[in-house]
Amino acid sequence: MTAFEEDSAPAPSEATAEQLVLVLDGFEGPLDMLLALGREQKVDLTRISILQLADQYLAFVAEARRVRLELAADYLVMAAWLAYLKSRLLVPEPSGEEPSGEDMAAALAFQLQRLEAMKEAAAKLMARPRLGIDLFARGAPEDLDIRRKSVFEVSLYDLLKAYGEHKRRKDGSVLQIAPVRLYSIEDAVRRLSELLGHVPDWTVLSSFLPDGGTDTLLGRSSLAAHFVATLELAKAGRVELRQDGAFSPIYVRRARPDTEP
Amino acid sequence: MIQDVTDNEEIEARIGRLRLLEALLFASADPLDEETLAGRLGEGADVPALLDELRRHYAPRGVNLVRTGAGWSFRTALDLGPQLRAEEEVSRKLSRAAIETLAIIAYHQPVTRAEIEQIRGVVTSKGTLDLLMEHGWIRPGRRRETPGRPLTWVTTDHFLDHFGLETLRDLPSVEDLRAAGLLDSRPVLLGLSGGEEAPARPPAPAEGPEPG
Amino acid sequence: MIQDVTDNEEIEARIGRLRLLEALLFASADPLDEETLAGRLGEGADVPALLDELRRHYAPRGVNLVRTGAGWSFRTALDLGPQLRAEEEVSRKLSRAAIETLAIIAYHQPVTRAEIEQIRGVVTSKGTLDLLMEHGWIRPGRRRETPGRPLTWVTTDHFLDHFGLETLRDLPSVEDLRAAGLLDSRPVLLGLSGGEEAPARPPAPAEGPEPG
Repeated sequence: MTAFEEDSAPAPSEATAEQLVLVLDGFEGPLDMLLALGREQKVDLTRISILQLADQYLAFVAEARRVRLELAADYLVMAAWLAYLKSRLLVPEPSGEEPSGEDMAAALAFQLQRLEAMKEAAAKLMARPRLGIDLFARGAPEDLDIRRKSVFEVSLYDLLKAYGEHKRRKDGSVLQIAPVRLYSIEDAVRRLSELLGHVPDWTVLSSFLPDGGTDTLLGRSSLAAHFVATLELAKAGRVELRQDGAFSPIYVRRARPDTEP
Repeated sequence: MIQDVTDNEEIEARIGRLRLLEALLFASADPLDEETLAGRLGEGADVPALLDELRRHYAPRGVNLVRTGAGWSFRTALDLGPQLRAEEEVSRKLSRAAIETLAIIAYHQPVTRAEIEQIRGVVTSKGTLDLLMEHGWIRPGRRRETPGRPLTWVTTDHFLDHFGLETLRDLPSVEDLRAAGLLDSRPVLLGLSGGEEAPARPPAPAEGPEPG
Repeated sequence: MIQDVTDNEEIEARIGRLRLLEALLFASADPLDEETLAGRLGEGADVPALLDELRRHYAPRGVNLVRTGAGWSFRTALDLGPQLRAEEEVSRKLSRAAIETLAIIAYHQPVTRAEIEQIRGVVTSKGTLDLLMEHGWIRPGRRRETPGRPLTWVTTDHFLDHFGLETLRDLPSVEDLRAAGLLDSRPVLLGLSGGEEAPARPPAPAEGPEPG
């Protein structure tokens, strides 16, 4: 029945991507969106063009970026994966242990088929005559306890719910936020101001740090606090900073009157 | 019985109304009065006649259509009462305290009464454990080898049976409960742990600033 | 229908059992299995034959005797649904996520949460499993004997009752799906969910460089 679709779906157009951005809320994640895109190709999912699908999806992400739409991380992960898949499909396969581009495409196609199958199954399931909607049970059951399984009506759900509620109550009541010891910027400014009085020339910033190293939370916070403190002091014109390159040590010295901005 | 029928169409309409009446009375939680029924059956329905036909149809059966003060409803036949209620034991709702106690025993077993009270933060009323034991959900376990040698409580096979569990290991863990939404997770303070995960880094220069 | 009757006494006994069976099924809102019914009807009752007779008697009426995997129960006739629904409260509409999750559990059971997430390609939001469990449609099954011993989820008898299914084999298209290999819940190459059992991802370029 798809034989008539001579010209298969057009190349990813901006219109499609725009539409997708508009209805983004309607999707249950990136796989769901890929499935919707796949259906647009109007072919059986087993014969779908994964390459074309990847292009459509990447166009959507580009469009979302253009309109500065914040995409959830899993949409971006999918985009990255599809870009990778595309490159694997387009360039000759390197011989290695990695799955081939075709394998990856087939795996994606399978996932789409499986998801579509479940969506169709869900629709069929919900279309069945349902108790309380299409047919009804006795409205006033008589308390005869015919099953005799238990005198008490307690379901596993009740039991688990009770434990969950208990747990939540208990966790809530003992929640204590441990005091966090962090080095404050104010302390760092004070400390640096004092120490700088003793330092004549360029000195590496890390040498100003208090003992204890930077491998503890306090240590790391003191590193951060001291760095921010030097920026504060530099802004106030009290120190000068120097760094010879990215990630190289930062040097600090007292501001000279003649170099003040 | 069906005297005023003139043609097949009318018979069909009457049967349709009888079926709807039957279903309405069956599905309703409360007795229905004739006015309500007339509203549901629509124009042209002779409700008293239909009710009478239905009542007579059910009269010899195990279920009867009866009229009470409030209206009409199906009830099981009076004469079957003794057979239906042969093992009558009205089902009761278990109290919240009992469910919670049972849950704690299930998750923390073997557990002593004092421990249950400590976990729940309230005194366990005398009847609660008795009730759970009477019902066959819990039984005494081994005594704890601590001062006073208190009795511990454990769940029974009947407990597993009742709740459709094969083994105790199939009880969802706290993590499972949280994932299923049965436990709202409280806010987690991230990044405040110690330095274990700090990347290896050359130690900070040890030499202090040379005083000038 | 009543071929093996030899005398009046036997006819009476049979009618008595039919009435009791009718009353038992009528009294209960939940399905009753044949074992329970046999226990109540006593020795010598051919429960399947009695059920069949009752089912045929009710077939043209407004209330039918139906069989699901959960057992036998009286339900209003399907064709009357629209007329009855008018007054019923509109049932809470289920989210797409909940419906899909239910279908996946029904078709893939026993299935872990990570597998559900694999199939849907998204994390299961909190409350979805909770909601399905609250409806009484799913329950925890056995733990999977794989690393981490994850909990599995399965459907309940009430699920069968609600959707009018005799067995899980009667799920729509289940055999076709199985034949097509689409009921394979194993993770595939593309690991898109955050589930614990997620397979090693292909060398995704999205991964940041290792710190260090």
